[in-house]
Amino acid sequence: MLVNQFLILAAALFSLGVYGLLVRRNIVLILLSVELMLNAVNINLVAFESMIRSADATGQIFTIFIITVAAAEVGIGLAIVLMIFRNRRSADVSDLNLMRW
Amino acid sequence: MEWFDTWGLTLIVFLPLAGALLLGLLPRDNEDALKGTALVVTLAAFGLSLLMITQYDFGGGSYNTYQFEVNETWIGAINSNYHIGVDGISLPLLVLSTFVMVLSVIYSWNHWEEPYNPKGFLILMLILATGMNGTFVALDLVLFFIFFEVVLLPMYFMIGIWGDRTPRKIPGFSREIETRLYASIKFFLFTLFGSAFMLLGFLALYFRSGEFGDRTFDIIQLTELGGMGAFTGTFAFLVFGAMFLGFAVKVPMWPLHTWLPDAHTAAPTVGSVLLAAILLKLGSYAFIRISIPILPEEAASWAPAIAILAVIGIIYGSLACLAQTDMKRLIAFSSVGHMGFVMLGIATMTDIGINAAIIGMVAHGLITGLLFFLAGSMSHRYHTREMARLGGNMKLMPIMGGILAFTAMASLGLPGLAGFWGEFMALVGSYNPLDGLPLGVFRTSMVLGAIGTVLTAGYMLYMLQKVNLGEPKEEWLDKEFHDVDRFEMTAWVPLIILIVIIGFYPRIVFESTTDTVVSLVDTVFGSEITASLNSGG
Amino acid sequence: MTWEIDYLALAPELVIVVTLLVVLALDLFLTRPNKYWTATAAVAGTALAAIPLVILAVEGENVSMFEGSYVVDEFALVLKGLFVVSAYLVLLLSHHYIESERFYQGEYYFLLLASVLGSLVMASARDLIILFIGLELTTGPLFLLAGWRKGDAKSNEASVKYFILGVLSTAILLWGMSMLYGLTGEITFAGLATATAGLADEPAMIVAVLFVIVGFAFKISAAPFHFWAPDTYEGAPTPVTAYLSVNSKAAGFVAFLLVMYLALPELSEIWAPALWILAAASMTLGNLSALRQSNIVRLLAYSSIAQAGFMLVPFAAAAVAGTNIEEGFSATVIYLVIYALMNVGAFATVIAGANRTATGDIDGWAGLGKIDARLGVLIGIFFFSLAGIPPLAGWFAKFAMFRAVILAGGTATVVLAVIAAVNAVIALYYYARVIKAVWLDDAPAEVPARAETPPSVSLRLALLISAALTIVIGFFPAIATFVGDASRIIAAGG
Amino acid sequence: MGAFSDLLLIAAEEAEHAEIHAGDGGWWADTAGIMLILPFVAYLLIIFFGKRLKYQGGEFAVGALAINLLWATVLFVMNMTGGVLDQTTFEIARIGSDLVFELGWVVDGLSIMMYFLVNFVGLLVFIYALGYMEGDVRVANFFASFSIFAGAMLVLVGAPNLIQLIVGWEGVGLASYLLIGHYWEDMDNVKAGNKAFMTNKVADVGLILGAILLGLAIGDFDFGHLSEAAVAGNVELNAVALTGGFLLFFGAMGKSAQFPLHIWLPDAMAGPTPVSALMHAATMVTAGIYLMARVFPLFQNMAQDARPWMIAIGAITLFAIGLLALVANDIKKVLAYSTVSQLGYMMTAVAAGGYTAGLFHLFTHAFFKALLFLGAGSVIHAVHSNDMKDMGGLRKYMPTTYWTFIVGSLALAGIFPLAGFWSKDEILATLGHEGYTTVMWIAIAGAFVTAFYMTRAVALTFFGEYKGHGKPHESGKLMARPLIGLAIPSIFVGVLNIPGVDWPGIGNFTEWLGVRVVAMGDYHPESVDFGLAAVGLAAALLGIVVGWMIWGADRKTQEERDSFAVPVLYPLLRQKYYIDHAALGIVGATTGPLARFVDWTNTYIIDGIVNGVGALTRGLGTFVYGILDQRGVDGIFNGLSAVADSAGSGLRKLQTGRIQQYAASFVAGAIVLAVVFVLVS
Repeated sequence: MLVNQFLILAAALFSLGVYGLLVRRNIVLILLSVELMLNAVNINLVAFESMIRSADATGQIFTIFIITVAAAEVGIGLAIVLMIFRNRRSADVSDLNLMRW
Repeated sequence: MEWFDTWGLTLIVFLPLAGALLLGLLPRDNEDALKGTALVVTLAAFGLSLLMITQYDFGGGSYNTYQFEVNETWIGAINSNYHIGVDGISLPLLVLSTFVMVLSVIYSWNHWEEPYNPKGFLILMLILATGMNGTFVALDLVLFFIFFEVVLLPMYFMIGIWGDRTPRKIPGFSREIETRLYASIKFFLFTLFGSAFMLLGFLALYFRSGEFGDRTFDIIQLTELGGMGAFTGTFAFLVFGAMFLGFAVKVPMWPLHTWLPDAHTAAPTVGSVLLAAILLKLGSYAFIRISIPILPEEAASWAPAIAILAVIGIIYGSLACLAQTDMKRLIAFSSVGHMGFVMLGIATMTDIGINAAIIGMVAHGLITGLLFFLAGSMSHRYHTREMARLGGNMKLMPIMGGILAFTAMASLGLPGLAGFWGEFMALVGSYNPLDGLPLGVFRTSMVLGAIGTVLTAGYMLYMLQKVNLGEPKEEWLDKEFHDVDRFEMTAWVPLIILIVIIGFYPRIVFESTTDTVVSLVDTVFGSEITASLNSGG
Repeated sequence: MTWEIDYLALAPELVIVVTLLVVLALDLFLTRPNKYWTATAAVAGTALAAIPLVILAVEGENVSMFEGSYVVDEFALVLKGLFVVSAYLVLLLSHHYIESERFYQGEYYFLLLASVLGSLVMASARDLIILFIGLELTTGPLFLLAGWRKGDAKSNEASVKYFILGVLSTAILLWGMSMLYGLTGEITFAGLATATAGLADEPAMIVAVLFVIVGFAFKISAAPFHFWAPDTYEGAPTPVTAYLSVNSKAAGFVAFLLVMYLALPELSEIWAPALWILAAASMTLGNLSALRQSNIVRLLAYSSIAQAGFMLVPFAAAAVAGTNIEEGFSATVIYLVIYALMNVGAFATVIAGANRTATGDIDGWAGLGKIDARLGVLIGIFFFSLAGIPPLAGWFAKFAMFRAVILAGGTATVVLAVIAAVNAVIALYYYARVIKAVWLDDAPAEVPARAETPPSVSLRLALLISAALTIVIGFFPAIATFVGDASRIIAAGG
Repeated sequence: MGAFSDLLLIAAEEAEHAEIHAGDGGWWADTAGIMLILPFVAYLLIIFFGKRLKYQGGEFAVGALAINLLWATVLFVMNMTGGVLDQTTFEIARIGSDLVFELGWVVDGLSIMMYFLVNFVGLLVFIYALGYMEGDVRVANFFASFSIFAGAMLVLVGAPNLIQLIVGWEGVGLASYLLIGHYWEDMDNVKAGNKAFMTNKVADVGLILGAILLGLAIGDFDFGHLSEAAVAGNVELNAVALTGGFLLFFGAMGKSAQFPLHIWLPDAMAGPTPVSALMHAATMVTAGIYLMARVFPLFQNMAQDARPWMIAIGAITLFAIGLLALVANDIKKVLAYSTVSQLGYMMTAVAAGGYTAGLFHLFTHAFFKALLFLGAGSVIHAVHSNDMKDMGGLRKYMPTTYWTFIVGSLALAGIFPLAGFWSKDEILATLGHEGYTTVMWIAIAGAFVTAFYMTRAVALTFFGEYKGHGKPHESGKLMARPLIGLAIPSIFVGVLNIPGVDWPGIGNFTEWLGVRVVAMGDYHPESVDFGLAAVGLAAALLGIVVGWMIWGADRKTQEERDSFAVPVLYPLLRQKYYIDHAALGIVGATTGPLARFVDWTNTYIIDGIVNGVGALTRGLGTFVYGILDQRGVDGIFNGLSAVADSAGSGLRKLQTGRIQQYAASFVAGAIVLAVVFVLVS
């Protein structure tokens, strides 16, 4: 069973997500990066599960929960995006820096 | 008097606090009610403490036995109890505290500093009273710590709100800041710094006591353990050092004294009176009540250092006085010197020295308290404390001047007045310190201390000359000065009388302290300690 | 297998669920002027939730459900009690604030209650999934609430920052959890506790644990993962800030401690030093930064970072020393409880003060004590309590902390104790700055605006309750210690 | 009753071999303490009711001393006839078992003599003062302070132990301070008062330390026990006797104005003349001598080695300071220097073992020196000036003053058969017998000087023609009567102690003074040494003759006055040997700068550190918040992007909003932690 490849994939995805989160200016894209990271985690879990084969498929269960929550997160995120867009007609995070000391 | 044995002490401690709450409910503008309540409450506490004297069994008994003891569980989880009681050492100080509090209330009857707010001021005074009384009777380290700290807040606000508003250039600060602001936070931070370490020391004791049974904060039990030599070595050294920081700041001992002149100078009259009369005693009292009995060996080995610091304090304080131009600041520095004598007495670790310390505390409380009353009333009338501008006070206000002269004489330790005994007996004690302590150090301290008395006389006469004597300056000639008013009289005369009585009949203090102190010294400095000292050198 | 569910044990959560449904429903039917009923419902519901808690506490038997993944024991009850009480207080604050600011009320209370529900779940969670759910349930709604002042750019920014960093931390946390699962095949704490034995040197395990820690460090805003806190606190509506700094922080702490203490005791050599670092860094950074704040909310933000550090100290110290760990645990919990109470109070005074002076600037509060003595006294109580000055509750928190540290012993802990002591003194300085402004400084010549609108009943009530608790606990710390006992019990049991 | 019983015991057994015949004085002795209290009662009465009365409360003062004098006289007579030895004490403090403080009064030959002296001279001076101070400022305060003095002085001489002695000692010091500064509007007077107080305070260090040493050695501070221990050769006492003796002597030097601590006394003349008469001539300044006599057994049996030094000091004082009187123009200063010089005689005598001789001179001196001062006072009262330049020819205007002044001067000069002659002669005899021949000759020379400057004073004051303003007139009865009252004893008291003469029934002064708990074992001549007496008398007469030759001619101008001056000596004398300058110079040069330095350290060093720490913390705050917490994140990324730009890589995109910087630091933190931990483990 080749778990490691999956893990590497997941790690790669995760890093990509991080990178995107760090360099993207558009909030929507940032949200997507987050999705990437969460899904990387999912891959992790599934891969492990396939290795461990626990009695009640804990890994999958966990994954399902994460997917659900992720959806919710994105929902929230989009709501925020809308709010911001309403206020300033842009979804660019780089000009969100009023509160610097 | 069944009820009194159980409730008396608690009442003395918490009546003022109750009074404070009551005042909180009273309307702000109904002044007479406010003052009246405050007076009644403080009088009640004082009366109870007098009653306590009558009920107290001066038969003494051995050290570490207390009367009017109350011992109830307080914080079960850490085995800390509401444990209070008095013995010969704390009784005089407790009475002093309640007594001065009454006088302060009387005095403040018609002396309110700006901003005008009797309600707030009285409430703070009463809280302060609870803190001070409590500290003198607490027999549980945590309880002691609480009371010890409770005095912080009221004093901070007294200084900060009603304090001296003249801006001062303080080295280290870019712009000038008002004395009160600087002084109040300085006072606060200094004390907190000290008590943080003090608390660490207490906790260390607490855990170490666990090795001999239940962990305890109980001073009585810890004293017994200390007597058995439970706390020794590096541990004891560190613990003593930690507590030393806490207490020495309060005393204050050189070089931790610098908060004192500022706080005193800035504080409103009653504030500095209470500060001088009682707050300073908390530290030295703690040395006698906690440091020495619980860590006798350590105390003995620290003694020379304490003596040296004390003497430096005496000389240093007196010299600093000579350089002052501000009357109140001069008096403040004089406290450094006088408390130096107290600490010198304690450092000798002998019954004579410790008795000297106690009567020194009482005397200093009465005398310096009175001095600050006077300083306050005078700056109330002159609107300045600059001695260069004063002068000829005897002509403008003969009675005030007379009382000032009297108090100055008392303060410079004139025999026949209260101040003498503390200084003299401290010197007596330091001629023959505890067996095994380095004679050289202590006898040198004795000589230097004696020289210190000369300096004391020097600055007191200097003050009288500047303030009381000579022709009044032109700026005052056309002004109307009303001499001592009746509230001031009522507040001061008892002090004067007491100063004279103690001066000629110190027994009224010693009657209470002697036996306790003697047995304290006998019990904690048993032969083995002196032996170890002698061997260890 | 059979799932027997003890509904009484779940009653608090259920009550909250019902309440938030009710709120939602009411919000649909009520017309704008009557929206305040939603608030009333929310407050009442939260109060109701306390009843089953009391009953359970009196019964005092531990209920364990779902194969021990969901436990209702004394410890859980104590914390749930804390969450409910503080939530109750925050709701009282909100009532006034939200109404005066003309916000959507129904949704507000709905989301807040959801978050409360999440924190309740966390207190009982004994496996990673439930913990994760609880965590998300707690924080998710707050992302929105932080931006509740929609029109205000600052508020928007607050919510964005909180959101992005929040999800980031969640992701990291999850990554760590997934690794844990992968390496052990367990998700229940009990299971992990046994399965992780001897894995301390596994690099992957180290990374996993650290990622988990980082995830939690965000929730409790411990340095260096605190950057979001000041901005979010400043931008968010003050009641929400209060909730952030009390409930969500407390919830995060609980989860954090539970995971470390129940799930990964075997790996303490990994996380203990990390906690040590977090504690030291948070105290120092938080305090020193707080010295420089001119905005009172921002000051409280940094103060809460520093306080988080203080809270970590006993647990970290004990863990590093490896002795008396349950003492450290209980001390931390005691600190947590006391901190929650006084901090809510502090924020209540902030709301009242801002309401009085129409500004959040410390200098703007000059002379407030002379304009409104009562408020001034309250400010004094809460801020000095935060500074740990006897006889206010704060002293006992600090006391318990030092006690635990000294008990732990050892060099590393002594160093930590000294750092803590120094920080305690520094902290006094900036807390005193607020008091100084309020009491010592003179009021500006012109009377501040809105000085005439008196604080609403609910706000008064909140102030009264928290002040009373702060003082009473200060005089009778025994009240707080039973919390410690409770946590000691779980420590023993776990 | 304290240590009374065992004291009597000692007295009894001493009586065996030292012929001390003593009764216990009965009721009078037991109630003698009233003398110590009445003046203080008077004080209170004066400050509360004084202002209402004619003499501003002087009545109370006089009344108190009058009653006192009754006791004093009765006891004096009893002591003459039978000897009185009694001590009454009560405990005021007890520290454990090892330290007891007592107050009370001792009644023995020495103290009775002092009681009598203080009350008798005191009463006369008080009466005089009633007249002298009439219409002056703050008369009530004056009499109040004066009463304090009387009380404190009696406390001092009645002291059964060192503690009470110290109490009285400082008490009289206080009174002296108050009275010297009576006219405190003038800063000079205030400074004079301070000078007196401070000089004495310095000396008191010796007294206090000495008291501690000796007291702790014998276990209490009781004089009786001290003498007893000294006689019995107590070992512990012996160990500290010399040091203790020196310390006590140092204390005595201050009060009794011994060189070089005499500087305060001349300035003390700033006080009203009655004060100078009673305190700074007759009684207070003799306290030092009294102390030396009190502890005489210590020096007699143990601390003999201290004696040469004491004698040396005394000799210098009696001669060198006497010379200063030659050049003073202020009549009171003349008398002041004379007093110092006479105190030198007493000290020398006591130090040389002449217990009786010294005290007898103290006794006689009190009368005639008080007389002289009062005379001077009456003159000053008449001419409104202290300066003899403004006087002259007064014998015509004020005969009583003149004659009494003459009597006083002759007595002081030691002319047969006046009081001074006998006492001075006995001192010379003692010095001779004890083998201090040089000192004896110095003393004789001193007698010459004494006669010389008194002649000068008399000449300048009463002879020649009046140079002052207005028309001087004799003082009123209140002032004149006391002069006579003092003149009579000045003439006759000398005969009380003619060596070898025992007056029927009362014996002589020596015996009276011998009534102590232990025998003094001092030397007192058994018969008159006519040769020595002749020499002393000759010296005095010579002094008068020379003085008259120089001053008999009425010199009006300063030049004339100075014309006789010895070139070197004269300026030296005018500058009082520069001692005052030196003393003030030293004090000024040390204390002031030291004080300022200490204050400076307080503000800039100690507080500097405190504030420094504060400033440092605040600075740290600024740094941590401003740089690390807020800008740091930027900084890192700006740096990174700079790198990135140069590298032209995609990292340029990192230059983004704040949120992502937070996030980045977040991730960075996590990664760093992870790496570190993995590496560490």
